[in-house]
This record gives sequence, structure tokens and C-alpha cells, in this order.
Amino acid sequence: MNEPVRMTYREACRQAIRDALHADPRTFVLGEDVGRYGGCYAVTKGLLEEFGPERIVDTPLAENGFTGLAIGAALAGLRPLLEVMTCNFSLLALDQIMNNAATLPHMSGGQFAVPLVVRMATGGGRQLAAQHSHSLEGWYAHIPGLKVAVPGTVEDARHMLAAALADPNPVLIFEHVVLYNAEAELDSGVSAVDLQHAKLRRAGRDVTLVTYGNGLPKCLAAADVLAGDGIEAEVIDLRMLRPLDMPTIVGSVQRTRRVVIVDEGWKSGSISAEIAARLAEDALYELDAPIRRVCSREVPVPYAAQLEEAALPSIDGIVAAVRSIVPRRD
Amino acid sequence: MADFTMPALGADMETGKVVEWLVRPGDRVKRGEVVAVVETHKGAIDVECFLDGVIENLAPLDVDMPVGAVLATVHGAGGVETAAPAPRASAPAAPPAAAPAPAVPPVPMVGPLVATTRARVSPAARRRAAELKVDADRLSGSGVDGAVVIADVERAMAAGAPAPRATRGGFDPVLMRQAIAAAMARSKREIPHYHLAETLPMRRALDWLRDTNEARPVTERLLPAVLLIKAVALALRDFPELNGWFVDGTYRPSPTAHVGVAISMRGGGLIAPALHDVAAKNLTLLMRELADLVKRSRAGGLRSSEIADPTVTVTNLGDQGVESVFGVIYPPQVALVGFGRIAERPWVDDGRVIALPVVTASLSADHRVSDGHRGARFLARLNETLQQPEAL
Amino acid sequence: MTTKIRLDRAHLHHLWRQMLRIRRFEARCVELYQAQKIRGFLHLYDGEEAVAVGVASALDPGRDAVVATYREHGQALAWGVPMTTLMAEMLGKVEGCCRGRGGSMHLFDRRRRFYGGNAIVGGGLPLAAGISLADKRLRPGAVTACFFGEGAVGEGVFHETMNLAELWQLPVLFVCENNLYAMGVPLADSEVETDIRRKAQAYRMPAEQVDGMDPVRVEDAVRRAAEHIRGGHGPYFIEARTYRFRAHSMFDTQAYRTRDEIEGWKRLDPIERLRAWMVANHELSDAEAASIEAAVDAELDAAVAFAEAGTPEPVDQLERFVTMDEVVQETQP
Amino acid sequence: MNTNDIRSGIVAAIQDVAPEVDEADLCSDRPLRDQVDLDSMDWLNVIVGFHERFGIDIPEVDYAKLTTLDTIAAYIATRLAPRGA
Repeated sequence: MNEPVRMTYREACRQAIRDALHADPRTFVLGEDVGRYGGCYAVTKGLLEEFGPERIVDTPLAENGFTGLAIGAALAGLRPLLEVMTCNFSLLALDQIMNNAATLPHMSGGQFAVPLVVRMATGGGRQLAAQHSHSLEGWYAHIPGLKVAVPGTVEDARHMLAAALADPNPVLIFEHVVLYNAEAELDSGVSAVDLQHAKLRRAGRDVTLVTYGNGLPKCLAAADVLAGDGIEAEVIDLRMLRPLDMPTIVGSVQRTRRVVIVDEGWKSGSISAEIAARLAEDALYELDAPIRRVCSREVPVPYAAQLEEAALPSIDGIVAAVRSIVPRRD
Repeated sequence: MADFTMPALGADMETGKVVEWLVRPGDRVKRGEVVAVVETHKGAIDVECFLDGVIENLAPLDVDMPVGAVLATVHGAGGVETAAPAPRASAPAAPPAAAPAPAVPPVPMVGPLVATTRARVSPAARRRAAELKVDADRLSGSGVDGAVVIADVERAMAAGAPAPRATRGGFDPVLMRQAIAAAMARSKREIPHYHLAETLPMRRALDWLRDTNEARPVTERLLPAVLLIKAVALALRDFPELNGWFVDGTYRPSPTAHVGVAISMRGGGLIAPALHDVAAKNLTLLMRELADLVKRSRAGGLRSSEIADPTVTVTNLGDQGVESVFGVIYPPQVALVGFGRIAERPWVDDGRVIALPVVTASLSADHRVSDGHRGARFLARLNETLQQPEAL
Repeated sequence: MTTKIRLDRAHLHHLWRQMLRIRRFEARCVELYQAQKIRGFLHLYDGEEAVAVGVASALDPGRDAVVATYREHGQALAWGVPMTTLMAEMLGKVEGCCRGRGGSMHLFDRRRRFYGGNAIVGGGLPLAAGISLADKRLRPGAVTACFFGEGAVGEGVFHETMNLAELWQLPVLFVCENNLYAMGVPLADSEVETDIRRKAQAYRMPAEQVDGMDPVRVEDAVRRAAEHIRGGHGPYFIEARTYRFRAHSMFDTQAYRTRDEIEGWKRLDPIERLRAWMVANHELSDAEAASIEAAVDAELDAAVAFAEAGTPEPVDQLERFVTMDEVVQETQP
Repeated sequence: MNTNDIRSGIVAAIQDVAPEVDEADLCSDRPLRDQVDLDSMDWLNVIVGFHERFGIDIPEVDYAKLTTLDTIAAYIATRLAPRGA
């Protein structure tokens, strides 16, 4: 396998899909403009020519319909790989995802599994304005029966799909629009990843930054800024919003005693709210400072660049949050 | 003879009233026949009767009745015996209980509190302690999970708890000596000590230890000291009068055993930092904490803030070759357990003399709080505990 | 009654027995509901038995698949789901077909490819399309029957699914049980086009309307539909015009229709009409009728006994199956 | 790993536990525990120090052979020998 070692997040997603299609004849890709157009974010470019219309299926604009259809196909023996162009359009399919995909295994008394993978672009930062800039992965992490993956690195983009397709449960993979162009070296030693554990991306002793997706590069940048002040920030990449790997988060907080959660969702009822609540419930005595959260401002994401930037979590915002709970090193 | 009762016509229906009877007393009714019209909060509904027979004593019209109340009797009838026992007319307006749900065991919704690596002090108590310049880490907590809460801080302030040690970082030997002198003098002055000793067979414990260590890497190797400390903590669970604090004339037992381990400093001097929740920790964790504590304290690296306040102290002078030790209690504690050297001694075992490794365990205790009788029982329990090393 | 080519006696009895099983099962449910042994929502099938029985008789349960609605007892019984596990499910027992977790609106039976009821109007339509897509590749010739009420045609997902099915030539049979009322709203107050069959023509899908009060006509129509589908000619749409004798659900005062209208339709009761026709044509003796009825009552009493002897699922099983360890329908078919 | 390396490794492990010890003061043929105040915990920490520095696990039963610096060095040398040090 002379796979190029250096690739973009987008190419990693495409290579993962190509591998999946070669690996299992039951797997097929369906979604809006995944075929001739090559995918709204060009992730499936070239796959129609390579695999044909039977396995790369352009769908009509009918999210609830084709999502329900994908669930039915999964019930009856296929392995559909559904692309809902962006999470903004998934709201139309929320009924099928929640009431059927997430619920049938339990409600049927364990008679059916729903081996379905749904990929969606998510997040803002491309000036697409409010209706195309939502960050809804946290909502889906509220639903028992689903698994929610938020690959923040090229490596996870490359390998999470295989794990998701092997998982008997419905797995939603959220790919942040800004990350598609990120580029990185792939470690040829890594051929698979799990869908369970968070990962320490940067060690530090003074504060724990908990984040995922497009929050990861922002937190790593913030950590570099803080290092200049002598503050060593530890960065935890959640990788999964459900299941939530609390032991890794708590383990880090027990060392640093301070935590900032960075989440592109709106604060109210977000995944960051859930993490903060669990820390207060299970690790209260480990904390030497209040929990801080850096989230999107509670506004519909505006089009104008400076407004959008002000609305989304920023590196400066993260640095400021850390400084508000870490005593200055003088 | 069977009762025709007010049917449950909907998920949220609690009461209804008959607004029209479609049969007369004495009529013959057939299964599934509509016999009445019942008014509910959603409107009038035809009601079937599932009994065959002659219907009698029809309930009065326009009287609100709970689900299950008897509306009529049908004699010469079979049919499904209703879940609601008749008559229910007198039942309170509260919704009739459906078949009682099986007793639901309280499913613990909250995960277990993470085993913390330091004293549990609530954020509020920590802030108050800072204000009052009280070392919250050294207080024993009365809050949930044994946490130090504001009340503890304020009570300690009232009781004149010692201010936090002046020096940050390592220990000033002179200050150290003065502190020990003051504590020992106060102990002798205030605490009416009584002393007891007992020789404990150690064959089972040492054999178990030898076998256990053979199976472990050197980094997890156990020492007899950690067995002794754990045994003390376990034995203390039934002797609250030996594990706690005596402050201002009142004694407060501690819910758990924070065991102070007397460690002689390399540069002279003595400190007794605590191992927390000893009873709740396994030997591997305890050994790691003990090894770390001893290494840093003897090398002078222990910080004052780390000396949390123990609720009992164990001194182990075995290494120095002393056979038994009768120590002085550290106030405000009320007991001190001492261990001498583990050594082979002659021992009469059912009429024969054999060589047996033994250790002399001693108890110094505060007679204001406990009596010799209880002290002796504690040593006996300590012995029993040490005879089952695998349970430590 | 159509003059079917050859209606043998055994088959007529079969149709009648199946409808009778459904009718009496529903009556017993009312009784158990009023005795508070069945709770929640309960939607009964009285009057529409001919549709479920006609469809099941023309298809091949186990090879073909079904996706039903929340008014699904008739479909489940006609498809062969045992009365015992159904009743136990209604009583919330672990011996129920879904361990007591689904209840009346969510009955599933994997081995018989009964892919459940669905309490979301129209929620099952895309599922059926997806199942048939899988069958097209994995089980050629299999048909998926998708039941829904005329109320579902108001849902967007109905139109999305109809288009997908015809577009991708999926082997799915759409069976619209048009009982004239969506809960309390008569068809004319919710749809501009009340001839539901014409909606299928908008997607160039072959469709026909059939008398949903006559199991023989329904079976005849479904046989033609199955031939069309198994022949690889894509989906087929059947609008069965039928009527429900009971309320929408247990707590419905039926203010939206008159008693006379109900009585009028009751004169078309599929069970009584088939009985009368068979007696007139010497296909059913009184003795045979009595023995069939006795057998149905015995099966029903046994089912209720089985259900009442059932046990509640232990609460410590609450989180089991929230996520699955394997694709159980493939590892343990 | 020649004898000098072993010797300095041993002394380093001891200093880890007893920082006040100076290598010059140690004579290599007198019992170590007469020259340095090492209780059973210190001694275990020294053994762990040997484990970390030389990658060898010394069983408790061999403690008796480790009395002086010389005997300790000899013991460690034999334990390392098979690896063609």
C-alpha cells in the first residue's frame, strides 16, 4: 500500500471511503450530490467513476426520506454510508435518526441492530451565514443509542470510518468544514483507531483544555501562546462526544486542578455544559478554580467576517479563559 | 356474580360519571354490548360490558366516580376479573394505582466520587480557610464524603487550630525540634496515657508477603510495614474511640482512618504525614503512597501543606532493632500504635516449643476517651486481622 | 364478492379464521385496557381486518417483509406473529415480542421479518423502501409490504419515499388503509385530492383502488401487485378503502362522525359478509363455524393466560440493547 | 557496562535515597548499612533504583548477598553478564 504519507483531512476522508467500498460489497455511499458533483465538499470526487452508480448513489433532496431508507437498508443487511451534506440539513432527518435509528434496537427488545454510518459537515467559519454554520454534534450526543465521532485530526479522519462501519450501532461522524483543508503526515504505524477514548494531544501541568473538532487546532495554538507566559496547558482531544471519555478528562484535571472546555456549540445545553456538570458531580474536590467554557456566542452565526469571527470561539478567547483561572507566574 | 366497574378509558383518565344507562336493571347483557355512556374530561364515551348475565343495582347518574368503582353487578357472569378490587367508590380521588410496579431498587444515578489524591475540602471551605488563615488541609471534615466544610473551618478557628507552618518548601530543623517539643510536652501534660502490648504471630503474614512479592515486579514489592498499617486501619473500624480528635474537652471520632506514619528525618527530627482513607485502599496503592511519602520526607522534599492531619499514628521502629515501643500520642489524636522488630522467638504451640516470627504491637491510648479493656480488645482484633493477610 | 377463479373451501375458512382472530383479539384488548392491564395508547383494527388478511394471504411471510403502523395488531396477527407474545407485549411483560419495551404501537418480530409498528405517522415508509433496496440486492424476488393510513399522505416523507421507490425501482408494495379519518379529521378536510390512488400516479407508480372490506378482493389485488414487483417492474400502490368500527384510540369520543355512519359501514362487516356468503354457497356449516370460533377463543384465552403469567423485565436490564454488541439480525438470524 | 559504570550506578541509587552520602566516604568492603542509615523502606527504594538503572529485578532472597559495595557490584555484574555487557 503505497498510500501517500502526507494528505489533507479531505483526502483522508475520501481514502477511508474508498477503502470501505473495496473492503465490503454491502457498503454503498448515498447522499445529495455525492456522485456526479463529487460531493459538496469534494470528499467523494472520483468515486462515481471508480465504483459506479450502484454504490455511489445521488439522492433527491429528501433528507428524512433517504435517511429512513438508509436505516431500512441497514436493518435488512446492507452497510449504507450516508452523507447528509451538512448537519444543518440533518434537522429534517432528526425524526428518522432519533425515533428509528437510535431507538429500534432497544425498543425492539434487542431484535435489530442499525449498522449505519452518517457523515455530516459541521461548524462555521466559512462565512456561510446562520443556516449553514450550525454546530449540532452536541445535540446528537444527547441521544442514547447513537455514537457521535468528531475527528479533529487527519489521522482520525483517515481511520475512524472503518471503526464506524465495523460498529453494529448508528455512528454519526461530524467533519468540521474548516478542517477539510488541514494537512498532516500520517503515521504509517497507525492502521486503526477506536471510537471510545479521548486523546492527550499536548501535555501540560497548569490547566486542562478539553475540546474536539475545529476546537483542537485553536487550543493547540492557545497552548503555544500560554507557554510564552510560562503556563503549561494540557490539551485533550475528545474524539467522541458519545460515549464521553470522562476518566481521561478527570485524570487530567486531577493533575492540573483547572479546566477550560472549548466547544463550538452554543453554551446553553451544549456538550461543554454536560462535561462541566459531570466534573462538578464527580471531581468537585479536584478543582482549584471554577470550570470555564469557551463556546460560540449565543447568536445565529452572522455572514460578515468580523462578526462571524467574534461569534465563534477564538484563540484569544481561550487564552483569556485560562488566564482567568491560572495565577500569573511572576 | 361479578362487578361491572368504571373502565379506564384512556391513559390519563382518573374519574368518570355515568350520564346514561342503555339497559334497565334485570336486563340480560351479552359480552361486548354497550350498556352505558360515561362522561370524561374528553367528552361522552360508549362503554361496553364484558360480562354475560343479568345486570342489577345500576350506579346513580351524574356521580363522579374513580376508575374501578362498581357501576353495576351482573350475576350469572364470568369475565375478566378486574385488576381494581371492588368496591372502590370510597377510593380517594387520587389516581387508582396501576398494578404496583415491582419495588425498584434505587439505581445509583451518580457515578462514584473519583478517589481523590488529596484532602477533600469544599471550595467554600477553602476560600473561608484562606480568609481566616486556617490550614484547611489539616482539618478533619464533617461534610459528606468526609469533606472539610465551612463549619469545620470556623470551628477550627474558634478552637485555635495551629496556623499553617511558616516555612514553605522543606523543614527548618530548629523550628521542627521546637514543634516536636511543644507537642510532646502538651501530650504528656494533658493526655492520661495508658499503655498495652501484645505479641502477634507473623508466620502467616510473612509467608503470604513472600509469595506475593515473588509474583510481583520489584517496583510493586510490599514491605511488612504496609501490612501492619492496613491492619491497624481495618481493626480501628470497630474502635471509633481510638481514631479521632479530642478538642476542647469533646472527642470527635473520625469516619475513616487517616494513619499518620512516624518517619524519622535524615537530618534528625520526626514527622508523621498521613496516608488517607487507608482502610479503603489496596496494598499496592498504599505501598506506592507510603514509599513516595517516606522517600520525600527522609530526603527533605515533603512540603508542609502535605502533612494532612492524621486521626491516629503508627510508629514502626522495627528497623532500628527495638523490640517494643511505647510512644507518646500526638495531640489532638487519642491513640498511637507502635510496632517493634519482627523476629523469631520461642513459641509454645500445643505443648511443643517452636521458632516463630513475632512482632510486639503496643497501644498508647488516651484514658479520657477509652479504657484498657477496649484497648486490649483492639489489639486482639489487630491480631485477628493480621492472621488473614490475604484479606488486607 | 368477486367470482374468483377457484376459491377453495380451506382458503375461505383460512381468511375467515384470520379475520375472526383479529376481531376477538381487539375486543379482549379493550377489556384488558379497561381493567388497567393494558396501558398507554391502544389503536384497534376492527373493520379493517380484510386488508391485513388479504395482503398476508397473497404474500409469503418470512421471505417477504412488512413495515406496519401503530394500528398494527391485525397486520401482526395476519403476518403470523404469535398471539401469545403479542398479548404479553401489550401487558408489558418480558415474554412479550419486544420484552415489554415496545407495547401496542411498536411490535417487532425479526424471524418473521415484521419490521415493527411505528408511532410516527409515515415514519415507517422510508424504512420499508430501504428494506426493499437491501432485498433487491440480497434477496431477489422478495417484496416489502408497507402499511400506512391515508393520514400519512400529508407527510413530506410519504412523497419523498414514493419518489425514491419509483426512481430506484424498489420492490415495495405500498398499502394505504384509507379508513376515511385521520384521527378526527375526515379526508376531505385534509387533502385536496381525496382519491389517494391518484397520488401514486404523480410518481408514475402503478396503482389501484380496492374494496378494503373484502379480503378476497384485497388478496386478488395484492397477487397482481406481487407479480408486478417480483417481476422487477418496481413498486406498486394499493389504496384499500376501508373503515374502522371503533374509535381512533381508547380515549376518543368520536365527535367527528355519527353513529349512523358507523352503523352503515358495519353492514359491510367483512367477517359477517364472508360468513354469510360461505353459508349461502355451502362453504361453511354451522358446526364448522362453531369449531373455528371455539378454536379462536381457546387460542385467545391461552394467549391471555401466557401474558398474565409473564414477568416484568428486571430493572437492572434497563440499559441493555441501548447499544448493540453485534449486528444480531445477521449473527443470530 | 564495565565495573566503574556499575559502581557509579550503585552509588547513584543510594544517593537517590540518602542524598547526604558522599562516594569518597564509602569504603567498598564494609557493610553498607553500617555506613549509611538505610531503613527497610530506603533499602527497597535502593533496590528499585538498581531495577531502573540496570533493568534487573533483585528477588528478596538475594538481599543477603548484597552487603558491601563490592559484593553488590559483583552480584550485578553476574546478573548483567549473560547479556554480553
